[in-house]
Amino acid sequence: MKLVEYEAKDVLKRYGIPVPQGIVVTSVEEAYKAACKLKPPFAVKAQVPVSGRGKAGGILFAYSPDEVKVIAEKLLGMHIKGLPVKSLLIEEKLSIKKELYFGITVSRVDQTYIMIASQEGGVDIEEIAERSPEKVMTLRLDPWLGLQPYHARLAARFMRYSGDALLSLENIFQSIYRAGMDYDAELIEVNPLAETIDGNFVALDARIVVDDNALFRHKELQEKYFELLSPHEREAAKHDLAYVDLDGDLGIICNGAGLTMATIDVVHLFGGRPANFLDVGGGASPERIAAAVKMLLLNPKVKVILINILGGITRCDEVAKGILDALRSTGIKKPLAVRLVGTNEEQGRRMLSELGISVVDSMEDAVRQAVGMVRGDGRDGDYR
Amino acid sequence: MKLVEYEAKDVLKRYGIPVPQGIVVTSVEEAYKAACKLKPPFAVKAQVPVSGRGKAGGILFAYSPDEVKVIAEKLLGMHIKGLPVKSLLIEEKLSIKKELYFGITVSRVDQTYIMIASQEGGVDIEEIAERSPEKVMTLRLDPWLGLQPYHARLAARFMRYSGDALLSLENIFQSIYRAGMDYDAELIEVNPLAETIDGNFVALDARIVVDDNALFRHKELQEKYFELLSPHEREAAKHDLAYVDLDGDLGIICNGAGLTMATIDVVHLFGGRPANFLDVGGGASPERIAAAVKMLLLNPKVKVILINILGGITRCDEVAKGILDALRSTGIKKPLAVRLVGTNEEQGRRMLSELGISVVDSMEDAVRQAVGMVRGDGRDGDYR
Amino acid sequence: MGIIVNRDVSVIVQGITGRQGQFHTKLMLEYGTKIVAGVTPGKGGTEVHGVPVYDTVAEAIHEHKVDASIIFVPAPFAASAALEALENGVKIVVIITEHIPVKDTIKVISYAKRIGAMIIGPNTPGIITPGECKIGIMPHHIYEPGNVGMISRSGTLSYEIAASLTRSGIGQSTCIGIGGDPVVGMSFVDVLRLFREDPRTDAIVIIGEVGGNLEEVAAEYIIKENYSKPLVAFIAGRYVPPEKRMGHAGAIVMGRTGSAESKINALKKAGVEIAQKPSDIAVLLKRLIRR
Amino acid sequence: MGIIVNRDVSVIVQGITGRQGQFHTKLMLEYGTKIVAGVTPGKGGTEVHGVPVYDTVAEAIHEHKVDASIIFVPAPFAASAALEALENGVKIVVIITEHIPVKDTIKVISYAKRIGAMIIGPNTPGIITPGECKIGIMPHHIYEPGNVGMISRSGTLSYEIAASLTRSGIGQSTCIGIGGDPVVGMSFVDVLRLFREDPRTDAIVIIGEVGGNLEEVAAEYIIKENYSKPLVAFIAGRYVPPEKRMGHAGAIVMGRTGSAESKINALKKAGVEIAQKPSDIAVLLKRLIRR
Repeated sequence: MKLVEYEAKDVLKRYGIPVPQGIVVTSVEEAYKAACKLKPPFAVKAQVPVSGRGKAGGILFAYSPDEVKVIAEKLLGMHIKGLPVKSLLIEEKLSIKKELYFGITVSRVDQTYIMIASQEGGVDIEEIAERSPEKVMTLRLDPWLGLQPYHARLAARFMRYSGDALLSLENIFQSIYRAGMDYDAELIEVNPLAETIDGNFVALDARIVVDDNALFRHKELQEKYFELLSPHEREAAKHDLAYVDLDGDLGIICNGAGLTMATIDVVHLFGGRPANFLDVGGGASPERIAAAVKMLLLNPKVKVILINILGGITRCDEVAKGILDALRSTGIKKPLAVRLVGTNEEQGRRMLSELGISVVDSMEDAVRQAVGMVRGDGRDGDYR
Repeated sequence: MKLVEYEAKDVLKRYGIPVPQGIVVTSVEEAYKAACKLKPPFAVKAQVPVSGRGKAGGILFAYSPDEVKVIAEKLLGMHIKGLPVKSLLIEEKLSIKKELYFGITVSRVDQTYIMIASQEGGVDIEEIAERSPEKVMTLRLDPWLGLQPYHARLAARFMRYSGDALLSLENIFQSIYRAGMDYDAELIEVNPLAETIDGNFVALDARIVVDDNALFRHKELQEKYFELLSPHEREAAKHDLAYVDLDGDLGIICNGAGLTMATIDVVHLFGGRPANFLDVGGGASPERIAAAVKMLLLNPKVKVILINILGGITRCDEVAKGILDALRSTGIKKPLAVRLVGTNEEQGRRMLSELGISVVDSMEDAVRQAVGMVRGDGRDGDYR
Repeated sequence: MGIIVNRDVSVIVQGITGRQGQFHTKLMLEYGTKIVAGVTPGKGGTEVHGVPVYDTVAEAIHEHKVDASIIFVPAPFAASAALEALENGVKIVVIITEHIPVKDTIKVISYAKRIGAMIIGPNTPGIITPGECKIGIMPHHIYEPGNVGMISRSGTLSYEIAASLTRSGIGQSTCIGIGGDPVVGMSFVDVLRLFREDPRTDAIVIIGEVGGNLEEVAAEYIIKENYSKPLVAFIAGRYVPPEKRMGHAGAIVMGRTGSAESKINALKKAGVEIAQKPSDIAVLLKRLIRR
Repeated sequence: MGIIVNRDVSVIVQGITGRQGQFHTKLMLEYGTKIVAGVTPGKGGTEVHGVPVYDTVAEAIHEHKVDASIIFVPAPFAASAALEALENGVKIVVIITEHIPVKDTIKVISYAKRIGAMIIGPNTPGIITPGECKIGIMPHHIYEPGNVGMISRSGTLSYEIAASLTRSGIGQSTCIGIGGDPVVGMSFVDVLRLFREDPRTDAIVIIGEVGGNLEEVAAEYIIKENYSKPLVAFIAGRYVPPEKRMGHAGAIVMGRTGSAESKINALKKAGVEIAQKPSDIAVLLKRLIRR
């Protein structure tokens, strides 16, 4: 779960990390009033949880409350990477001497958290690391030791600070780490971490990505999590389904993320356009299957539904029951291409064939059939 | 720092561990009123931070508020192991099926925390361990892993519980551990941990000994710490001196705990009776030395002062300065036997001899001299 | 034979009394896996399909020789269950549980490395040496003993491919799911190393997916070590959008890293044959093994 | 020679810019100890008595070969300083600092054991091999090279006894303060084991005190291992009251455990000669070595 900027900064503030004076607003009038309370110049920043906001025109500067008003008018209602801008952060713009980067993230290869520090900030760390690898240091952290003060000092030294600045940075880095761990963050980064012309360090922007699997330890975030989802994703999450909107017309239901992705790939190979990613997960109950099928039946974008279930934990009879329940309860009929093998396979096939739904053995046969159904010309899809 | 029972129980409550209903009181009237609010029968318990309170008559039972009043009258003002009883805990006395023991403590030999669980509780764990070692289990804890749920379950199994009782105990043990770690406890023990006749587990008594060295992390306890000290100890603590009252008449000032103890031992061997343990610690400043000497000059019990300083970090000139300052500022004169060797030795000796205070080289000479001074017959102490 | 597990491995099931635990204990027993005990706190003294249940791993270990554990414990408690197995000397721990917070997983893996134990998963279907031993939840009827090793990040996709191999007459030495989470105990490299030394494995199938760079690291390893056995790979997720989590916590393309192209290119460079779709794998393998 | 430290050991001083750090760096340099660098966060780039100061141990290690560290860092930060030395590969860490919370000490010692490093202290005067190397704060003029090893829990008492040995013409191979805290990195047994193998040590003095049972454990070890070198012990605190902390966090008699009698009896049983007062030790040693 990605926190937006002002949420991330609220977390940092709670850990004593300096951030610019700022006010969150959701309307043009509020924006004007906020600017009146702050010292110019101002930064007006769209609050959407995506990276590359700045490049997409989501961060603008103003020198008067009136100018803030104009900018707010422009930003509110804008879409950035498909997400509507519903709130803005109006901040005092500081005079900056230097921009740095500091972050803690999970490293898959190292199987632990790593500290990332950069002598340069303000742009994506991947970009800096590619362009000037010598400006970026990473350090593996022993998860039982955590980020010790001396690790923080190493980062500050790498950034070429000494004396009191070193000790200030040590404190800030330790606080960032502590915030990250307390919030179960997969990623917490302050970028840019700015050194102001008067020698203070301030978090100008921050990202926190909370581990979705750890949300049960953060009840306050759990609610927000649902608010952030698209209507389809929210409906799916209610039923424990993993769902992602895609832009095609062929609805896809599979069990297992890898199989779902592979199915999407094969649909593409055979000339189809998937409408979604929908993984019912392991050991899905008839209710969960029914919810999945219902979602796609009710989605007008979806012309045909391809169901590709390979039973491991999932039982085929339960899958069949779920499909039948969804068809009955919605009363909607769409062409179905079903592939169903695994535990209690025969039983599942029998239940479906009683309703005239034929079941095939192979994933590729099902995909070919489904793509043909979308095309509606009586021919199956072709491998391209 | 030892918490008294009600303080320890307050901690347990904060961690969700069940304790009996109870009220702390400091007067007979309060005791009566408290009893009226609780259900009989009652336990009336003297709040002093010593073990063996029960045997010393500090815990009595009552069946009516009137009886509580009588008992409170008796207990308040009583002394237990030298400590005055200033407050009482009035508790509902529960019907008990079984008494158990659970504790976490520092093991010097294992160099880590250990979990101690016993199938029997209510008396000192050392006593149980000696009498019936098979009833007591200990388990070394990896300090980085801490007490995991499965360690707690092992203890519950050892106590012969299973099913829901096992899971209840798991929770309680984990909470005890967490409380102990959060409070930097050298020892946290619930004894007895009672199983009531209705199958619940309740902490009937609890001890928490907080690591004095960690008090800087527990500001709220730091104040209480000073309240618990005797007037002499408080005065000493103000000046960073380690002080313990003893019952003789020969005042002792040394640097280093081991040397102080050894000096006390040698004083005994030569027939003297030490009035105190007073360790000025390493690298004592003239101020600290002066405070130490002043304390003993002002203590009417002390007839003679023996100063045994072996300079390592401590500098002899600074020691001499401290002694002279104390003599000047109090204007009190008591016979002094001084042994002073180490860093800046000559300088220190010179400063003292200018005031007619002779300094000897050997610890045993100083002790002999001091013991002779107390006796006042012109002869030195004898080795017995 | 095969790697890691064989017919002599004694297994405990942690979380044996849950729905999944019971169901798969039955299936593993039917497959011939030596399940000697189960563990569920609070259920000690009961039995599941004839397997005695204990409250703690320590008690199970006291009564039985134990080589491996399979964990079905719910996510909030799974990491501690794994530590319990590890601290009690179990050297192979298969964590089926999904949705374990990565912070917990990281601690478990770090501890396992310290004491020299092996973690498979989390979020894995487990491991199977067909015909000998299954410590996992895979539908075992689709596997046949043979000479091809398989390493996969995803569960059902690996079943899909195993089934297609078996249908094509290609049996498997050992199939291992390393797990779909961002951080897992064994990497492709760890398993490739074991397969290299396994006399019964003649070729290896790598089933990767978008997210992370374990596949790229595997490619580097293959080049550096001049890996001697033929390899075929399939990478799922070529057509998924970036910055979206695809079910698996591990399957997410972030910025430049984690894309299917990057993985496919790296593996190609290392001489690994790339399958376009799952059914191609058997075709490619036949060609390679015949050579 | 002697144990643990000799003239070739390169040392860093953590907390070198503090009052104690500066003072003792000077004394150690005068004694001939090879102090190659100091570390104080925020003071990097300065010098103390000609010794370069760094902000981090990593930087010091980068510039110098380092075998040991001596720590003068204040108690709240001392444990982390020790971890810094350990994580950077320093294998001998002498922690002078007193009043470190025991919870912190325990973690440091556990980590040191895991990576095979040695912690001396905390709350120790350090270690000296007279005439060669001193990593500590003891007044070194009282020591003379010789053939008696010394292990002590307390600082000044060990100076008292060292001085009395030197006055009696008995030199020392190595004198080590294991520290006055309840939990310390090296035990009497750990040091006895090293002295047994040291050809330059012919007899050993054990200076114990009330509190804990390290002395009793040492006695058991002496019996079990049939310890071959003569031993003399002095135990301080025979006349201190129970349940009162005697300055040292470690010196406290709790219930039945930790009393001087218990220790003296155990050591006597193990054949260790017991000195009644510090000055007796030299007398007893002369008798034993002459034999």
